[in-house]
Amino acid sequence: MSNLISALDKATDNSGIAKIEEIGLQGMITLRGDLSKAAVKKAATSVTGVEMPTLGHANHDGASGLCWMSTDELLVLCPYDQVADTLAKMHTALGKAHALAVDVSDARASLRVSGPNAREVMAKLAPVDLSPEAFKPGMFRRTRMAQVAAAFWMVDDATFQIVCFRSNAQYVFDLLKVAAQNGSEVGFFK
Amino acid sequence: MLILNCPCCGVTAEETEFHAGGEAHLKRFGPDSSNEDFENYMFMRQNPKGVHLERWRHNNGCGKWFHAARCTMTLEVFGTYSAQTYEPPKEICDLISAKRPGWSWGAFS
Amino acid sequence: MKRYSAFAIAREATRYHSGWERAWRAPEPKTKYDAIIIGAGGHGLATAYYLGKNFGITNVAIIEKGWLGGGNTGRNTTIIRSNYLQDPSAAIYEKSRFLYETMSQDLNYNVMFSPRGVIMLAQTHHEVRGYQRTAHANALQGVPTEWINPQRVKELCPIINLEGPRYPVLGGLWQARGGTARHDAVAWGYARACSDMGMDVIQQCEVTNIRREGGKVVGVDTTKGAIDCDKLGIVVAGHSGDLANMAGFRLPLESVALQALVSEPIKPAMDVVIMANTVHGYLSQSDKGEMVIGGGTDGYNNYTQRGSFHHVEETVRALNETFPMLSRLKMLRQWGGIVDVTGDRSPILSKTPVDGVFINCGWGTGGFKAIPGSGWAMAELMAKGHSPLTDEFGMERFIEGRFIDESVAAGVAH
Amino acid sequence: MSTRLATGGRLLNKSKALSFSFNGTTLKGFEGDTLASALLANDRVLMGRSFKYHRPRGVVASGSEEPNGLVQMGEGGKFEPNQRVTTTELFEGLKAKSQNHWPSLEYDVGALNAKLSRFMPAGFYYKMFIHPRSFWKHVYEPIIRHAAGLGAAPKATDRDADTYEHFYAFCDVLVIGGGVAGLQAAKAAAASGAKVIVAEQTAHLGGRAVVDGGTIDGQTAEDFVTAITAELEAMDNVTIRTRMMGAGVYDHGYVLGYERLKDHAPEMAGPRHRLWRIRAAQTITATGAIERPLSFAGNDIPGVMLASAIRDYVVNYGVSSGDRTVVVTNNDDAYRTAIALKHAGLDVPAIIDARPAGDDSDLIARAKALGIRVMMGHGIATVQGGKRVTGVEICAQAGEGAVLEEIACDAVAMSGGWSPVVHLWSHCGGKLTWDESQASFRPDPNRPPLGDKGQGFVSVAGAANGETTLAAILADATDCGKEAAKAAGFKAKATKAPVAEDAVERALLPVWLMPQGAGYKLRSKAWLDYQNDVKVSDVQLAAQEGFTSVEHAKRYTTLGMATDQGKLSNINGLAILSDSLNQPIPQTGTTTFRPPYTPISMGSIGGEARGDVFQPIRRTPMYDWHEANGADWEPVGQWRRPYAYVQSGETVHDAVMRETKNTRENLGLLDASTLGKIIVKGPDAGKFLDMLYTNMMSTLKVGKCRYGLMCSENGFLIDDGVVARIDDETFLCHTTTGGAETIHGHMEEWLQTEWWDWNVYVANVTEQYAQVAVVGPKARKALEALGGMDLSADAFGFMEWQDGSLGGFDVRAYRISFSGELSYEIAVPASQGQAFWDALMAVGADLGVMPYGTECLHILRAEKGFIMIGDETDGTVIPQDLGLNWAISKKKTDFLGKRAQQREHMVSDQRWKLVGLETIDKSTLPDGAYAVGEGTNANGQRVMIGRVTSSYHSPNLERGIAMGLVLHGPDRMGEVITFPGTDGKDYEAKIVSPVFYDPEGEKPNV
Repeated sequence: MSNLISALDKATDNSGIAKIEEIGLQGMITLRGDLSKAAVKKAATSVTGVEMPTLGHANHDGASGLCWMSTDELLVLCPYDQVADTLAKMHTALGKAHALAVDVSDARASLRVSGPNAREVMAKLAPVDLSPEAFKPGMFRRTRMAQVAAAFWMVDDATFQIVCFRSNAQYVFDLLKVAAQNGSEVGFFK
Repeated sequence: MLILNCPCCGVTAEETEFHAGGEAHLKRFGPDSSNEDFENYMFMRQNPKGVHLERWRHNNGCGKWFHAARCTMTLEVFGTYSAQTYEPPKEICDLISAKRPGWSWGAFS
Repeated sequence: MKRYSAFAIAREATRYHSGWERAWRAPEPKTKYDAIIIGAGGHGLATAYYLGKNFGITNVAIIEKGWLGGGNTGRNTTIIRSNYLQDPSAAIYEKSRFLYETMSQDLNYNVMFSPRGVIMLAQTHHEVRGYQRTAHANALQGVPTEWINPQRVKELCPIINLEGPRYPVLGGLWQARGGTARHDAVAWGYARACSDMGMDVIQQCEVTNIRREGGKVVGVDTTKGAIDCDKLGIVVAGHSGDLANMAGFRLPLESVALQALVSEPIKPAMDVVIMANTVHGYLSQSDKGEMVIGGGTDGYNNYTQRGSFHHVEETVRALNETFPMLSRLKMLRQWGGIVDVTGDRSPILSKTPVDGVFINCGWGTGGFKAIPGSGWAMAELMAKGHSPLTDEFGMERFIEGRFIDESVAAGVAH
Repeated sequence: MSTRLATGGRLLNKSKALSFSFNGTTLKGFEGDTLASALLANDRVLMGRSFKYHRPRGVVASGSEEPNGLVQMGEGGKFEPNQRVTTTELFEGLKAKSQNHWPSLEYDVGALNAKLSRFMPAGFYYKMFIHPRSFWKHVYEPIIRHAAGLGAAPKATDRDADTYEHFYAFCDVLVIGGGVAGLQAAKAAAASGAKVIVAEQTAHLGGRAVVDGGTIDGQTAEDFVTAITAELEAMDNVTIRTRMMGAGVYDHGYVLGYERLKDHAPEMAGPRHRLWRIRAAQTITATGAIERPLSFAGNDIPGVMLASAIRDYVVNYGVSSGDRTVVVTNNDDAYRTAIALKHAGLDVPAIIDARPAGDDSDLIARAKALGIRVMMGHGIATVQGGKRVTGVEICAQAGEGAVLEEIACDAVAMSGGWSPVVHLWSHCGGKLTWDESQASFRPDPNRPPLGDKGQGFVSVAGAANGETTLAAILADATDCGKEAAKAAGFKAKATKAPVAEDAVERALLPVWLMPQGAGYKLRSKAWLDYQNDVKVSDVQLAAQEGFTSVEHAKRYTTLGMATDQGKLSNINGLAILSDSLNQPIPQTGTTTFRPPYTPISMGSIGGEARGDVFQPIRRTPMYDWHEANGADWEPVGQWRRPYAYVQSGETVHDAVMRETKNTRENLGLLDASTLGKIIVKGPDAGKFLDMLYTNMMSTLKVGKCRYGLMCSENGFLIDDGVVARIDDETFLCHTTTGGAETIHGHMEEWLQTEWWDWNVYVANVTEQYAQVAVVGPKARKALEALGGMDLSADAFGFMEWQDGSLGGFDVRAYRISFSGELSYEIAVPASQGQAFWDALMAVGADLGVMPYGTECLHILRAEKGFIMIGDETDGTVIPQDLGLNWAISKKKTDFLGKRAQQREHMVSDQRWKLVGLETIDKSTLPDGAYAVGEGTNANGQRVMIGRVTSSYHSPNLERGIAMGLVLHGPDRMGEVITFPGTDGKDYEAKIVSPVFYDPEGEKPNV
């Protein structure tokens, strides 16, 4: 549909020490269930083509992926226009297993922070050790950014992808802009 | 500013990721209970100077509730454990006994 | 007791101040008192004072584990107001505020009660409605308060930013006769007056046991020996659970840390007290010039008198936004106290399951303003067995489901 | 006079002169100066006035312990009072003004107080200003307030022009202090591979050693510092930050680092301060020691300074504090100052040493060799001078102060020994022990602050640990660094302590009063706390009056409560108090050390949270449209919802009235996206909801909706909303706007902590949908115009929901009504929300469509007698109070709140119950008004029998309507009761049914 608008309509800001973008609509499905059950695993892996993530990690392949959210919850990533199909396939795979799979693509916003200072910009807002030795691509962290809940992972060593509630997208974007203001390099991560 | 280890997702994080939920191991009393039992369940709290078994939720994280054994005088955390239990695990009780001999909490010690 | 006055100071100045007596005696405990008050904070000392003044009971000891006034009496943000919503609260806080008016004269000790006025700021429609409700209730309770518009708020407090980007100021509940007092002086003034009535203020004396016979209190054991008594008042904010345990009953409360901070002193910038509950910050300026700031409590049980720093951050950022000039000041000192919070966040002034034992606790974050009223009411309760000011604050209310909930108006903190 | 010397000044860049101003006079300094050194270089010794007596004050120290040299700087949004001159780095164009005087620094009317100081001893204000009562507020207090305070208040109209930020950093070992001890400890810790951060509050590393001399591994201290700094900087696991102060140590290894990024260069881009929130496994405080003043009469006169400060100004800044400096001491260290002054070509007429004559130590011998007169066993009886020192009167230390000799001088260098900086060790509970030999408190290593595992997490290195010689300091630091690394879980590498040589010193003699037998006149001129004007006699008076606890004495005299928090005065005051009480100092104890170490900006504490990002503003997908179409915003939790859409020429009230009429007559649209939507799924979902709601939800048919109530376990109504059954195992629960997160959390809490064996999953999908309430008699027409679903009453009944398509949008439609009109709530994916809204506005154009806001919503529901959570409820109301017994299942044995509602007070017939209220004259009742009964209660308060919970003017009924809770209300229909207003008027209202509009409920059912 042409009238789809992501939270910030792909706003970007490149005026500071890191690039900040809202990256548009990303398919997201919350899957809750017993992650050790074969049907749940299959529902998750068969639609994404990636392996089950271990605790605190995320596995990705382009727009598809699996993020470990909690002991009984995964965030299933897929292209936005394939959410309905993916959900249907998941429901088939789940069969009668007790589980909940629900589309949350529109409930969230996706942002990226990139550039050599990306870690520092994030470390101003999230109470997480973001040094290169502590936080690496492949890891997935649910935490808070300033005053709102958020989750993020690293697409590569200089790029964070952030998921937050759609209603908070503008706040998170503005926060990142403040954190990336010119002259605010910290020089802590070597 | 405490740090706690969430036993559900394994993350050790500062207090701002968590929400404190008061005394743990309260037994719920429903419609058939006595006034005293219900009052005890709703309001009476151990509030000790010392070992406190308490509930926390990792609300800015994995969203799970868990229990912590913590000293209210030093803020030492003896351990965190599952919320889906009626009593603290033995290893945590043993550790507390080693550090706070003679401690007790309701029926536990 | 030698009376304090400017004349007395002039007289002493001529002899190098060598003639000043101790403000209170430092006696050893007697073997028996008619009444013992555990806790020489403001509430405990006021209780003893009114036992003597109103009921002639002066064979009284006030026993203090540390130094008098060393608990929450000396750690709060000194706000005095009585614009509470519920009848029982309005009654006791207004009694208290009224007694503060003449406290300096009553005690012959300048407690610097400053009726500079208190504004409870309304920053949401919900708060507007809550405070208008309170204003209506206050009018019937004999508590003069007034709903004021934003322009009046600005007149009273020129440093406020009415147009916050997040929460514009929509008005406020104004109590012109609310204010502040010098917290230490309240404890010292009462201690001096109690001592002068012949009561014993016994510091550095910890109660280790409460002795009972046949369900009735007979005395206490302390680090300075056993002391007998007919009546016992437990008035120990932050330690109430411990003492209740000694007396063999439980309390519906938990102890948490409450933090406060002050800025460096500046010249007078603010003449009123402002409480901004939407953003959880309270602000006034002390006579010394410090901006005195209070915020919210920690969520977890804690006896350390230290809180978590993020609460300070939350309070300060809110006040920076509401009073932009604060941003250019510096925090001089932060500290914490331990407050007892009950199941309905209102205090307990009550008889207990032990005959002769009375308890006064659970003032949460609102204890300082209540000191004289609480002492007055507690003394009446101890002397006569009941007081109209304490009747609604009994412990039995939790079993009956009869709560005194002040948070209903607008999430009002104390 | 104080002046700039031709030589010296290791920190100066003399090739870069800077221009600055003090009280309007333009002066010159150099890059590398502090404001203090630059002022002294210009002979500006008088810098301020004291707090109480307005005594002349000059700088006494050279670092962050300075109590006197406070100025205000900057203008407009960069104005700041109370800036310490000793920690202010000079920059081009700096403008400073002195404080706390009128009309000028030199001639201050307030100095009259000093003349009256006899009448203003400690605590005088507790003893006077008592009568007449009204005078305190109107006369005394205003005068006192005006005289008190230090710097001016920033203007209310100037917003802070700077920005601030926070930064989270994690490390294994944090070293606070970049002197030789800190650097050496960092090196020893870093050798293990541990990640180390070093924080130094000044712009320079090296601390005191580079000024005091001595050799380390055969090099000068300066060369050692250069070498070890280079070594540390080359290590990947070490970060050194200068201009960053360890401000506070908090529980579980949390440390605040206060980094001043551009106080020294205000024109730079970027934030002014950065508050680091460091979580360190181990923290080493290598914070050095602070020199103590000596207590003698006139020790507050400008020109009397710490010996170490005078030395600092000479060595670091090439500034002499005076031409002739008398040194007075009880220890050897001050001799270094005398020697440094001599080397700089300045005159030192005498060293007054309170210690009895004895063997000459290295330093004493060197001083004598330079020709300096050393007077052992002597003290200063009094300092002469007013706004600066003109001379000293010498006496025997052992006596009562008989003057033996006068010595002319223009500066006095005093040293009472050194106190370790134990603040950071103590912030979080580290305990102290009394060190007899140094007459100071130092950390007790056996009682450290305890961390999350009960482990000690702070250790102390060097002078802060009570070590006094270079060799011992470096050895201690090496051990401390290794031990900290080990405690942080690393294997310490063998690191040799550097070999240091410095002078062998003679023991210090504790001297708390000079001379020891000083009489009252001298004691009342011997300052302890310079800023707050607390003298020896004041502390003695406190003790005499029974303020014997150290906290009492502090609070009674204000000792140590000034902006320096007693860094110079605490130990001296303690000693005087102990002496007055005839008890040893450790028995007196110390006051509590509280953060921050020195004051930190409120701006830095707030960090980024200001302006637009002060707090999150949650926006619905149609936020921008609302904003562009006149929304008057109402904050609802973190959301903003339109209160009304104000058109040009309208007041907000006009808009509300228009919207309310239009929705009843035509068509209204409400952005209902903020209402909570929670999916509850599983074989036990019905059972679970039966426990959560007072109603029976398990019997709800698929395709149907039911209004439900939720109570807390304590019985009170907490939320309400419509539950839709999606399929056999799935329900969608609507909550209030504020309830989305809390009710979701409430569900998770019960599922995780009580009924964890029940098979239920929940998910909060609130934001997945943009939800629009399409309301009014023309609602069906509008949706039919979009097309795609059969919306006829037969195909789509009241309290049903359907998935379908409208105007090409995939929708979930609920036929529910909170307005009493024909109404559909349509949910579309949030990303299509704006497009769907646009489509509705387009098809509604011919039907009289208007958006409406929350106030219209309130009026519509009130006209129907529907309760609103937060209006009719306030946390003390149970469903039974609201006549909602029909929604409380009688069949269920249990639900949350059921037991609580059985309690005595909950079943009492004295509870106020919901009714409608109508004024006789159709006016609107004041919101929140109380109804009065007969007489007063035991406390003299008017008896109340009810209150207004909601009150509006209804444009549809053309009258005021209200709901309220009234004692025996439902039994008193038709009775008139009185509500006194705060405006002095009594409002009469008749008790009626709360359903004012369409009592038969026909409208939504068409």
